[in-house]
Amino acid sequence: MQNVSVSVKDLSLSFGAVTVLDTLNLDIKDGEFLVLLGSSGCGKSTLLNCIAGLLDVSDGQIFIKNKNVTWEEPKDRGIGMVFQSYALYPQMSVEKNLSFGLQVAKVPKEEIDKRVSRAAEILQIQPLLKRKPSELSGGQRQRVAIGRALVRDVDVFLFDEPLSNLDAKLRSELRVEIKRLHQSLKNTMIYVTHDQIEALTLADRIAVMKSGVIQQLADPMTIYNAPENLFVAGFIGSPSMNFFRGELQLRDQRAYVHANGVDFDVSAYPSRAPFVHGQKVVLGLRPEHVRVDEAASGAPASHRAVVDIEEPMGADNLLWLKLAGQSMSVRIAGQRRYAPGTAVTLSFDMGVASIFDATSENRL
Amino acid sequence: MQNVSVSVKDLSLSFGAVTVLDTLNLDIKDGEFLVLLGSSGCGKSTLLNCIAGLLDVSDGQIFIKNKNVTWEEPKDRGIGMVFQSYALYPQMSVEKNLSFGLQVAKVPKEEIDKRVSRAAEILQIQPLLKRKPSELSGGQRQRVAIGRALVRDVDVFLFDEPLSNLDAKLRSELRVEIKRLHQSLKNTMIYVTHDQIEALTLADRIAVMKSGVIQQLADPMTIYNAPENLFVAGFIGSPSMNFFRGELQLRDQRAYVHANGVDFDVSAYPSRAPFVHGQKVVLGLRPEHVRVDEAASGAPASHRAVVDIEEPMGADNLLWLKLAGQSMSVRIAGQRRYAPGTAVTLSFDMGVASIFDATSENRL
Amino acid sequence: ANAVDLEVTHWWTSGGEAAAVAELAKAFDATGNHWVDGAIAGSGGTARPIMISRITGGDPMGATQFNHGRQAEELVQAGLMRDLTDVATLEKWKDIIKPVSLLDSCTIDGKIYCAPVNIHSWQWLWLSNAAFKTAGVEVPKNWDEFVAAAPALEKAGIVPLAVGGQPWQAAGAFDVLMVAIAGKDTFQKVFGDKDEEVAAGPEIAKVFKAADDARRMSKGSNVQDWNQATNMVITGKAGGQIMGDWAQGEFALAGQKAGTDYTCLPGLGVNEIISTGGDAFYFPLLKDEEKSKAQEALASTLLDPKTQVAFNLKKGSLPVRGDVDLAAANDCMKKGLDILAKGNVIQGTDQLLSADSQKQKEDLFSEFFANPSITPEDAQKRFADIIANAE
Amino acid sequence: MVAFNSVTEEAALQAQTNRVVAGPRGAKPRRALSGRNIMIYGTLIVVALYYLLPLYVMVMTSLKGMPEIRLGNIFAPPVEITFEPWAKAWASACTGLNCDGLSRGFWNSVRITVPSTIVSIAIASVNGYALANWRFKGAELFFTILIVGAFIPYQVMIYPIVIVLREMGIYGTLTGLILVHTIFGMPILTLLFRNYFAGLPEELFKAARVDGAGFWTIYFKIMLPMSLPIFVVAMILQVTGIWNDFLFGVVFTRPEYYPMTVQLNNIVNSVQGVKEYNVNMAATILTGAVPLFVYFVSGRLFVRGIAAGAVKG
Amino acid sequence: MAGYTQGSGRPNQWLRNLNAKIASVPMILTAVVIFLGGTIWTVVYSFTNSKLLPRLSFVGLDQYERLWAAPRWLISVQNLAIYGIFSLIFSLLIGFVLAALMDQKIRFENTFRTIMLYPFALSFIVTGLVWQWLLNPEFGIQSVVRSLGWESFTFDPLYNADIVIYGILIAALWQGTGLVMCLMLAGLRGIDEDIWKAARVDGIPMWKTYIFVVIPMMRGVFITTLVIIASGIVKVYDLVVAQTSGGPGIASEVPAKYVYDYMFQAQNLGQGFAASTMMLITVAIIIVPWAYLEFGGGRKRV
Ligand SMILES: Nc1ncnc2c1ncn2[C@@H]1O[C@H](COP(=O)(O)OP(=O)(O)OP(=O)(O)O)[C@@H](O)[C@H]1O
Ligand SMILES: Nc1ncnc2c1ncn2[C@@H]1O[C@H](COP(=O)(O)OP(=O)(O)OP(=O)(O)O)[C@@H](O)[C@H]1O
Ligand SMILES: [Mg+2]
Ligand SMILES: [Mg+2]
Repeated sequence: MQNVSVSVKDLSLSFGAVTVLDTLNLDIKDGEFLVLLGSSGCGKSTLLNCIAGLLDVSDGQIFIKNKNVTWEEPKDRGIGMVFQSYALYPQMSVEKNLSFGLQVAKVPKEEIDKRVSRAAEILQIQPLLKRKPSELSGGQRQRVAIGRALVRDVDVFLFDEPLSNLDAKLRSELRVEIKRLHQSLKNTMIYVTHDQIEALTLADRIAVMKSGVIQQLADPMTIYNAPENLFVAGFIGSPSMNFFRGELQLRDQRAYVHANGVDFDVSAYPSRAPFVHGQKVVLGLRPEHVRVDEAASGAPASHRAVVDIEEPMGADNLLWLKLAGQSMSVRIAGQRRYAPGTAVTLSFDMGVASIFDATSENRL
Repeated sequence: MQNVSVSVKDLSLSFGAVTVLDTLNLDIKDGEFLVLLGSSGCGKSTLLNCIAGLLDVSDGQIFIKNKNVTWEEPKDRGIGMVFQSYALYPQMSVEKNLSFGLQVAKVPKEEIDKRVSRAAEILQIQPLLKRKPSELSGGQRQRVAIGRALVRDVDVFLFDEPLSNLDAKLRSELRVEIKRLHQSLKNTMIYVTHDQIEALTLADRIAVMKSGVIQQLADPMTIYNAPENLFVAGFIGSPSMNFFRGELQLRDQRAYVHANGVDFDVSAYPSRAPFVHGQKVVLGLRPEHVRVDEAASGAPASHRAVVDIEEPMGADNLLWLKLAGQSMSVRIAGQRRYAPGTAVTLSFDMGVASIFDATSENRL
Repeated sequence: ANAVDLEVTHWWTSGGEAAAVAELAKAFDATGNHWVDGAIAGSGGTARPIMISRITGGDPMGATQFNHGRQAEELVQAGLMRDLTDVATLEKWKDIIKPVSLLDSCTIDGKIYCAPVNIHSWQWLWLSNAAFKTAGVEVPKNWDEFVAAAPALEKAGIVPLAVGGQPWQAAGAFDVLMVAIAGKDTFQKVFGDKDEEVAAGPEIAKVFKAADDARRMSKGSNVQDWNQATNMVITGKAGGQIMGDWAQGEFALAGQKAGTDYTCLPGLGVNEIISTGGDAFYFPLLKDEEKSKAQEALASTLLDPKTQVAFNLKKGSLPVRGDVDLAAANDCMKKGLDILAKGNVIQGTDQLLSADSQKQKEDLFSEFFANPSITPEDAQKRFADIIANAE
Repeated sequence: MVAFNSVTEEAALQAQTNRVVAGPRGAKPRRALSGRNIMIYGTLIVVALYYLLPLYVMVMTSLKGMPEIRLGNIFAPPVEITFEPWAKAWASACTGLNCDGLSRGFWNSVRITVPSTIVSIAIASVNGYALANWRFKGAELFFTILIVGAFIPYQVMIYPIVIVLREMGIYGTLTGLILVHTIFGMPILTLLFRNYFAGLPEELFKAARVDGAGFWTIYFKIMLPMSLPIFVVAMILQVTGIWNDFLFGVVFTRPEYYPMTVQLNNIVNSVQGVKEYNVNMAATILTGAVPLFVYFVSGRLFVRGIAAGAVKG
Repeated sequence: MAGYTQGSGRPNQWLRNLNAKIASVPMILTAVVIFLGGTIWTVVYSFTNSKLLPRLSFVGLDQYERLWAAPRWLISVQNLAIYGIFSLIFSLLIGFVLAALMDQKIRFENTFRTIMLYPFALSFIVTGLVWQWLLNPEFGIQSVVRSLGWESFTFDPLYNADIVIYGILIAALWQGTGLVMCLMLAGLRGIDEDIWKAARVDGIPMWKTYIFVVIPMMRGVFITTLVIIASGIVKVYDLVVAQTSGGPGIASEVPAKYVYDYMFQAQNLGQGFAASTMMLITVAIIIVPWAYLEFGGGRKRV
């Protein structure tokens, strides 16, 4: 059994009449990189703030390193936190920003210097130590903000959307750096984001949240390949998974999802329970799991589609197709181009598809 | 020969002592979708505002539909504009937002109603007409903002980073809608963004700008595949193109770029002029143009690399490798995983590489 | 004894008043103590709240001026003021102070709480000889003649009657008219007995008629302070002013001579009666022994014959003791002394009415004088109401 | 490769646009005397005159001798400039027996204004900070009462405050007066500070808490250094308010502490014969000089602070 | 996963945020003792017949009956209403127009702003005195205009009972509009540039943009300004005293002055308190709902 680093037990939190978190449970392993992923307003920051001690919980308990810290002050929890807006103290130099917390804690001068220079080295911000935050670029600021957590020498790092104020290029750079940092420090990290790319690339495990409830907690590939329910499936992946609402039909020893008059042969689908004929289901297909061919006259008519919009993205090409009146997206590697209006034939890899019950919305 | 819709001649603009645009020339064809792409502060918005008549030019001329509009008021230029912050009139209903400009222009009531309902239909915002902007989501607001340009029945649409306040998911949805809008309206559209994906997917032609100067003006594939200089090459593509600084060596009838002790055989490169031995060059390789194999012992030692960081992104997997001490990124389709530390062999497709002169930074 | 600083607050800040206070201070300093002057300008309305706050707030001054009358009644009842009976008995105030009614106003439950310093009478009409000369009419000898001369003055561009904007001036002028026109008894019935029948009756109606005349004549005197109004008379811009004897100080300060430059008509030349209001000093109860001693010293200084003369000459008021020699007094003052000696005196309204009723009266008359649309009949009705509710 | 065909296309376009009729070029000409400018500057200048007129009259009158004033026109500049009214107002105008003008009130005003400003701002800023960042149950209720308190006329409160001060035994002392100024400055200042601190990024506050800083450390080390504009606004408001105060200064202290405004009132209201307008004006300007000075020096920060503290969308 | 160290139970609610609570003591005391206590005290004593000193001898509603029968009180209330309405309208109007002018990227903005703002540094007493001089018919504006030839020119608001309140208004606007202008300017500067651009592209004339787009967007600023102006209006006292002392007659009396005069000059505290209570009720009717929406309930953090 691995050691548990952070453990949240039956956590509830309400603002007045609004309950944001309701008896939430979450265990985070030592050294794990856990990403809290969810759309805006789902309660990610609220959960993180509870763990940090910046919000008083309404009910439940929080343990860090097996110690009940539910009512501890933030500083006594052994956490460091990095904020979206950097939250650097504007009037202090970078060095002062890094050492402020240590000075408050009355750490001896030499120790402070040692830790600051170590953090500066790790983050490569030594040349910036004398500058004020206003003299730094966005990426540099975020690095200093990380440094501020670093010097505290804590067990758990909390990140609240640390990269979302940065532009795409910087974001991908810093993403790599955070990943590298985690690989070298091996701290527990809890990272809030609504960017699924960040979640997929950084996480050991992802907790997908919706309205304060964790929908699925698993490693990125499981989340991506076997989403537990319709919400997770739709939330992860860009462009989104294509959904076809239809019903299961079992005939000729094979299983089909019949949707909009089109039959999808799902016999190869590794379902958890036997299929039931007539069950209303939603078939989910990721854009990259669809193969596109020039319309060969011999192909079954049902899988013919017409190109609606084409979005060349350099490394690959995104096609928006009309399949039996429904719009769907397909991603093809490389730069093969399809002008709008081109007729194509599609084939699907049902081994990596997802099928959900239409009412419970859970994976079959 | 195609008609010119918007033409900018020798445009200069200074704010006090700072010259933001300097004798810039740009012709935009009728019905073209032109994207102005560049990093923050390079003067994209400034150029767009000049075209819209919201900024007074310091020198030069602007023609719209062959009419010199340099001194015209914005409303008389036949343009519609969509802003990043939506700029909806907050206290007016959506309907009022759409019709206000027409009312002021004393367009007859029926005509207003017709145009508003047409715009609402095109943008599918009919159910929202009675709402206030504050009751709309970000995407809906942006749609209304587009509608406001739409009702004006203009020749030229100007967009200033219309999607950058939206989250990734919405952004990709609205991107498709704008593309569809262009396909159906066939207006001239000028679109400012710093997001290269938007640029690549939307544009008929992209103008890549840097410090007020257009670096390259071409269709997206040309820009992506044959960037005119080092800046354009580095700016387009995510992750960025990998650059290797080295020198050209011609030996054994073959051409090599020798960088960091590694030889890259570039004989297959379609250079514009003959290679010169000893020329200092920069070799650029896009991440998706590198092939990765498990380290086969038979491969040439020089192309052996070690996996540093792995970023699985669902549909594909991004590897950060160390090749001869230099970091480089590689993108592989599918979900093949490489743990950090794995040794791999690389092979390169030099037919799609880019080589630049190290001093002039221009494409060879 | 070593010098004790005693703070004395008052609102005597106009030219003549300040000179008079200086006499008091000089006399007090001569006793070996020190007079710390706490003047607050802007008349009793501004100063009184400050004084009362300080007394009730527990940081009282050594002595303070009040109008003699009922203004300090409650402070005394609350036990905040010092009982001066001992000093008074020792110095026989009962015998020397004239008229005795002055001391009565200081007496509450048989104890004496204040030291009167002067007698001010309200019932004077001050006339500018120069103004009448300009207008080409005789200087009037009574109110009726004055009213008759008004058109001539107006024709010459002179405001017949100067009335300042401060509300107490209008109310005071009315009281003066009442004594002059309705007589002493009616005055006593209305203000002393608060007889509303009389207040609503025909006698008072006549007074209101006269007030109506006064209102008409005062149109155009755009000044606030009483001494600015007096200054209009001094400079001949106005024909006359109904004002108390303190106005004399201003004439004196301007170097004008009674009889030649200006004329004074006590009781408006109709009914030579004067009221005996005035100023008195009250002494808050102090804890400090030495200061208490100094208070006693001040109390006796105030009534000292020499001080009385010096002070009152400057102030233009009459001394509170009948036994001092006022040889230096001018014509007008002498007239006053005569009337006083004859006993043609009444109590002042400050003594007869509560501050509350006084204020209501001020509101009424300041409105009446400023607003020609209020008929004398309406005003009288409101007046009778005030009297009916007065305590 | 398709790299170069756009070049030829461009050349063609170029050729075509060259045929476009030439027309206006460069910046749109803007006449300095356009109708719009005349309207804007005209209005502003007229308005400025309205605002400046009283100051002009005050200064001009204060430099004239009495005879010249009596001759009439208050707008005419002085024929003969005299500083005597200023000297008199400052050093020798009389109230009652004291003939030392405003000078004696000046230092009293300083002695009142400086500590009152400091204490009231210190307390209000801490209150505002507690309200904005450390909300606790009931805080908003007290704050609401406080804000409603801003509307209560001072006169109404004199009596209760006299009683409170008496019971505390500080009636008539400088401490008492400072307390009164603090009390009456509190509503609006607390509002300003609360809005300002609430406008600072909340994450900054959270970061400091994670760093282990407590209530006071955050206040002194993080909040204070960021709050110059709002402190300037508060300072200006308080200096002006307290310096200009007459009522409290005179009701809650004793004569040795009377501020300058008491002298001003005395000088202006003690008419000795004719009103000495020149002295009155000089006294008025002298009394207003300190707040005016504070304004001119820090007016720019005032506007910034107002924008940050008072105006919330 | 066994063996969590327990402890760290829910601490006493009173002790949480202790420092913040301690720091708020001055505010709480002021709010409760002075403002709430003082108000209750005032209301209670308004039912007594206290004269010079407060006494608990209750007389029911007598003071209120007398108050509402007093012509001076009625005029005061009427004056306050006129003064209040006009001062609100004109402050907002002038303040906004000036701010709009200042927002036109004009030159000398600093100078103009300082000129408009400096009167705010002066007390009402000074303001009142200055305008009393300027409006004095004998040597003020009227006499100057007359000396220029318009012999019949009349401008003596302070000496004309019908318009005296407007004379006071002129001075009040002179003193206060600068601040309003600043507030409005700050509000205008907070408006998204893009809104202006959008309106220009739509061809909406500037004045229409102000009226239909910008002003509705500045709701918050207007409310703040309204509160500041309104709190000043209710308290107006010094200005009247300095300019007219309530005259001519009682034509420019205001409630605050009635309160003060009856409490201290007439030595009838009960009457003064009754008048104060009426003022407080008016204020409460206007303010409490606003204050509650703005500061009470809802919108909580931490
Ligand atoms: N102080 C508060 N008072 C009332 N409701 C609040 C408060 N703070 C947050 N909420 C509500 O709680 C919910 C969760 O908020 P939270 O900030 O945790 O969302 P989030 O997942 O972090 O969103 P985002 O991605 O936008 O940061 C939201 O609906 C929000 O409106
Ligand atoms: N009003 C102005 N006065 C002075 N400089 C300005 C002004 N507006 C813009 N600039 C400067 O002009 C340059 C170009 O600005 P512009 O807004 O066009 O950039 P941009 O490319 O649109 O950037 P972004 O992607 O951030 O919107 C910037 O360096 C900016 O600082
Ligand atoms: Mg959040
Ligand atoms: Mg821009």
